[in-house]
Amino acid sequence: MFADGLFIMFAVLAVLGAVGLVLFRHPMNGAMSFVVTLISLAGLYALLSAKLIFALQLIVYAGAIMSLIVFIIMFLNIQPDDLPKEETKLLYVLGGGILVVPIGLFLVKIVKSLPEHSTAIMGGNFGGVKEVGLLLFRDWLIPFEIVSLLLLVSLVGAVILAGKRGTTK
Amino acid sequence: MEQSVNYLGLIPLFPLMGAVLIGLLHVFTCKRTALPEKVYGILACIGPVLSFVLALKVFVALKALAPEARFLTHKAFTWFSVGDLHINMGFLADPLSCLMLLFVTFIGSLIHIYSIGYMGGDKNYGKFFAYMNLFLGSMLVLVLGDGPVVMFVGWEGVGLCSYLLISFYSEDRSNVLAGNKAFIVNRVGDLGFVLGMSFLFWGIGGNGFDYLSLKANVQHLEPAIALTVCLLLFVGATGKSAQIPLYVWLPDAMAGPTPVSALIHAATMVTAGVYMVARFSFLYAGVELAGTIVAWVGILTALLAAIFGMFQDDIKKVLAYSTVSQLGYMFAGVGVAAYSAGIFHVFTHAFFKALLFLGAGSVIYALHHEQNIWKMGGLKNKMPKTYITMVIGALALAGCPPFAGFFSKDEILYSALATGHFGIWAVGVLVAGMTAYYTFRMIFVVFHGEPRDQHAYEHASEAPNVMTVPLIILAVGALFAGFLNLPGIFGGDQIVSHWLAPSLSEQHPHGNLFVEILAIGASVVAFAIGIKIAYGKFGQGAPEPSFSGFADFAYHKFYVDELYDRIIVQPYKAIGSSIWKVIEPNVTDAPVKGVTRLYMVLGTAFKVFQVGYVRIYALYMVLGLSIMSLLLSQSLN
Amino acid sequence: MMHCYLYLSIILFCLGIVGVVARRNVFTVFMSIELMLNAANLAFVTFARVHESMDGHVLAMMVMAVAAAEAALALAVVILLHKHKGKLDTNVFSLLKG
Amino acid sequence: MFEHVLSVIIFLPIIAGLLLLASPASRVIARFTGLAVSLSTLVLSLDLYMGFKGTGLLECVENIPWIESLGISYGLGVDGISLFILMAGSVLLPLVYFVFGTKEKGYYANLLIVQGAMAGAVCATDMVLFYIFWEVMLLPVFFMLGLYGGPRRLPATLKITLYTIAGSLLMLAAIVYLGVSYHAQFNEWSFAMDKMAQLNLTGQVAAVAFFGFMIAFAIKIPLFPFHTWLPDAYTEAPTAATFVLSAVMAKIGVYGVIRFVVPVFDLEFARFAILLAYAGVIGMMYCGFAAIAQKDFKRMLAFSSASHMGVIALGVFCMNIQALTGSIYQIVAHATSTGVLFLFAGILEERTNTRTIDDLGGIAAKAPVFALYFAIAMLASVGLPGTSGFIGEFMIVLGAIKFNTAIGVLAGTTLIIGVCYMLWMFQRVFFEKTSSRAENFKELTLVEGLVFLPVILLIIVMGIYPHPFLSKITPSTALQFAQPASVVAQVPASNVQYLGLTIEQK
Repeated sequence: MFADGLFIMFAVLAVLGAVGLVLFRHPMNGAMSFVVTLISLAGLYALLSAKLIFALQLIVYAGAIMSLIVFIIMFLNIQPDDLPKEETKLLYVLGGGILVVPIGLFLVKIVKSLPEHSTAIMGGNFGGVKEVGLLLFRDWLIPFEIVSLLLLVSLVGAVILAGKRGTTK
Repeated sequence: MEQSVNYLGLIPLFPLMGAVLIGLLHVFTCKRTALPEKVYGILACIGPVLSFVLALKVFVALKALAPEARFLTHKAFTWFSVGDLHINMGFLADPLSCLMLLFVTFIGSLIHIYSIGYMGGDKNYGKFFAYMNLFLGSMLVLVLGDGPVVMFVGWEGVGLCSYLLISFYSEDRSNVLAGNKAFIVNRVGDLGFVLGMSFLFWGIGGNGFDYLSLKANVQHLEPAIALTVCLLLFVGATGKSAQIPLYVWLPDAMAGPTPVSALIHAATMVTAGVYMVARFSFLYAGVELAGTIVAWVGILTALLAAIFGMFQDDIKKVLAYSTVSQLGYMFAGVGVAAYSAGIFHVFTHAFFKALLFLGAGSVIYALHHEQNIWKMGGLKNKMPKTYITMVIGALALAGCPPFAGFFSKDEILYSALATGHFGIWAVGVLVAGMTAYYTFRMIFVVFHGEPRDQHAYEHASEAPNVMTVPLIILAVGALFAGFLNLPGIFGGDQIVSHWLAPSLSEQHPHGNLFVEILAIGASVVAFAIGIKIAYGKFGQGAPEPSFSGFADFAYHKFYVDELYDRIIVQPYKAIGSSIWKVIEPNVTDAPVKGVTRLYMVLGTAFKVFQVGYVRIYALYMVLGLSIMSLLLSQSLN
Repeated sequence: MMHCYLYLSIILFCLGIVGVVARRNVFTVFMSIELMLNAANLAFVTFARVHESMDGHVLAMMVMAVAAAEAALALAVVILLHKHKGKLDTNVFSLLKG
Repeated sequence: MFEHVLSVIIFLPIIAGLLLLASPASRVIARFTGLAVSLSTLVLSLDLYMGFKGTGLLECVENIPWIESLGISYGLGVDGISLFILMAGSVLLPLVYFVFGTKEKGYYANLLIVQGAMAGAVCATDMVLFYIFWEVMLLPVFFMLGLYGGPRRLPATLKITLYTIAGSLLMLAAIVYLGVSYHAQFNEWSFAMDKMAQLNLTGQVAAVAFFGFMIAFAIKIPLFPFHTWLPDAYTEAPTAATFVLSAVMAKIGVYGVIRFVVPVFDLEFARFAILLAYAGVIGMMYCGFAAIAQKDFKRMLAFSSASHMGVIALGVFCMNIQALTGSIYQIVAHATSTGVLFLFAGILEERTNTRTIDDLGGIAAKAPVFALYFAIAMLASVGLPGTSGFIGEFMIVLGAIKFNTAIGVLAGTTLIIGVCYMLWMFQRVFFEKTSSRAENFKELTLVEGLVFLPVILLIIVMGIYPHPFLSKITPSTALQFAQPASVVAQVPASNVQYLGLTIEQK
């Protein structure tokens, strides 16, 4: 019951955060509300016995990536005038909402067709660093290396892109 | 078969080889130092003479055979053979082809010799003889071919040579146009020939497509097919032999050198149509309607050409129309099933018409290529040999007894009368009178009276011997060839008819003496009237007349050329250019252009969706995803 | 309970889509994409729990790595765009307009 | 003749061409490589020809499984029909290297590739392989036309490429349909041509597939009304490409009809033959009429080529052995005559810098050998007896008369139509007064004269003594009519009457 309560709390927080992300005008507000979603998700991961992912979600996502985003937002020193004037935002949100309804319903239908399963917290080492690490270096080695390469490439790319000078008119 | 001999193929081969040899020599030397003319002259005469010798050998060999089995064959090789179509490159010599063979090689040789003199000094001397030899070879293939397809080789070959020789002086556009006209008109006829052959093949050709097999199977041919074949083949003949409606090329063909006119457009090639009809006599004999049509077309051509001939002022055009006219007689002859009479007229005509042309050539040569008779006159003193020989030719042409033309023409008219074709006979007699008129009009204007062009007259002189000797030989032929087929009424026994009988499916009409005398009498009277009028008008010299009314109409050949131009040539060109300029881009190509235009339209239409905003592209994606979801959720459950 | 997690994942994913489609602010669009990635991650982890196999965790890690790489590049691009146009509006860029 | 001679004939030029493209060879080297390769191909082909037995069946068969799961194999072989198209390519293509000696490297390389691809298309016995070669064949033409063509080459290039590819795609669909039907009927995959003949195809879909093939081939031939790409492409293409297109590639369209359409779709073919025959005849007349209106001699020859192709195609549609054999013979004859005429046109164009008929004149006086050669090729093209053009034309007309009288009569008019524009052109270009442009016209050089001589002699020999050639063709054409009894049995009697069909029973 306690776990269910936690789930409901995190779920509500996550959805609220996401709604905030979509609706807030200033990206800074959006980012803050998105952080709420990320942290709630981390809680959900914990409830799903994914210990490592829980930690990574907090450290990498909510920590590193989001701080990067927030940093850039602040770095650009965005004034309200810089922001696009989205007078028809709500209209678009409504339209988008209507568009995604079939998608959502379709997914829901699929989920419904799956058998229900308990997600009670598992004991033992499931989702621990060691187990995931072993799996990662045993079965997923090549994808792992490829991802590392991808990170390297994006690093170089980011440096080159952002480091360009004097191309402004 | 014991009648298979191996030298028939050589007869056309000699001139053909000569043509190749002379042609190559000419082509490779004409841009450098030209070979002496003598080389060409001698080389050119070897082939025809050898062929003539072999023709004599054939004649002797045939003579030795029994009349009903009088034929020799020579299968050189299988030409082509597909399914039940078997065509051999085979040759057949029977009395009919032997007769043609003899006079073609004989006259051909003479004209070659004559040309040595006439063509002297021409820069394309070698080319001329190459063409002439090629012509002779093709003509011999035509005559000797053992089936319609081999005949067609010669048939087209002579057409080609005719084209080449008409446009011989190719720098002048009108000559080349005349050549084109000849070739194209001949091709129209050839279409008939090819179609006729095709129908004949599908009728009875499966068991062998040569004359002997065809003759043996002719009774299996359905009458309707037989009529079709006969008429189609006759279309071929009208092209080659210049009959209505395809006669228009022959007068223009006089643009070629005069020996060419003599050899090709008078003596040999143009008679190929008559020869062909006689060849297919087994076919025509069975279809009376076809024969009647042939006869009427022939006699009407004779009449028309005679009318034109009376008003021409070019010496060669007069002769050309007389040729057309005489060819009409021949067709009238073969049309009324008097094949031997028709062929006999071919034979005699070859002599006197070649003679007249060569004589005319000699006149033209003397006057430095002046052809208008109204610029000549009084030449009989200057050129006695030419004068005398030409008069002999003219008498023969006009049908004066006892010259060659009289017997042959009379034979045709008699046959027409005896088989009950009174209309043809009547027109024929009328034409005989007109023939006498225009022939002697020409003779009187050219040779009698006062010289009209003093300057030219003074420079005129008799042609060299190499030219006059052939004239004399031909004159002898024109005088005496008629006696070869002397009818019974004059105590002869119709040697030629009897000789030809095995080749032809003809029944000699048994007319009575009265009919025979009537025919002869009418011919003679017509001749006499014609010559009388001619003498009355032109005997003492006459000024150049100016034509009006009907004469003017006839002088312009009833505007037939213009009519053809208006209703065939111009529409043809118009169709061509309208296809190219209007139909091709707007109709045929329209679907293709339409497709391209459709792509343009679609592209412009879809461009609307390319708004350029990332968000909208994402929207499209979501839209698609959404629609897919909708569809997919239908299938779920 | 599994269904609830998955429903949550679907809801977050759909909200992400709406964010991408409806907003013109570059940052919001970018973060909406991140939101969709996270929704997917949640599904991965849920299935990992359900099947008691940790492959889902590995995949989630990879998604995070990709997200990080994406963030690095995307932000670099955003900076460039801001330099060029001084705006954060996606509608400023419409070079693909036909 | 060794085992894989066909593969060598096909791939030697292709590989040589690709190597040339990849290497930095100079023009001279490119030309001599091309010459050497095409001459060695010629030698191989002659060897093949000498060893050809003329049984009517496929000879020199090579069959290597390729994509086994779909039953696609690398199958090659020649019979009397394909042999002559193969030979036409092998014999005629070396001429180009002699005559046009100063072209770019790519010119020669593409020429080599197209030669190999055409040989491949002709020899392939597997439909998929055929399709591959069929498409490859187009690429070099695309490049030659687009790179080395005349001033208005780009639209022409686009048109020919898109047009033919559109047709090819239809054919691809039809090939796939055949493969699938074969699988459905015999429960195994195969695209081998001879197996397709056993297929029992009926109904609408079969008719659609039939037209898929027919349209592809009709575009290539080109059959009226699919010929509209031709005038521009033939005119703007460099001479060698025009030569390749007219002398060989167009023939492969006809070959495709004989090889793929007739055996497989016998019922549909019998049903629509009359329609196709009319298309052939109308195309012949239409293009013949259009030819007379041309001012550009290359375009005129293009129309003349299209006109003759109409007759050749007609021979195939007449469904009797004379017409079919005539058609194949005419293919070779037309390749030698019209192909050579296009080469001569190229020479004329190079030496006078004009393609306008009215600008020329009097060339016969300047270059008698050239005029003689041209005249012989021209006479063959108008079907004069004694030249190669007559035999085929005669047999086609003969067969057409049997098939349908009206078509036969119309087909005969080719005798007249052809001669009209040819003589008209010959008169303007070779006769009359020498024009200023022709004043310095150079006679063929000794090498050129000697190189053309065999072809000119071939034209004459093929007209006078065609039997050796025909005896290799007829067994194969006879086989084509080995099974029409079933056709006769299956076509409803009323249909036969209605369409005026007469099918050869032999």
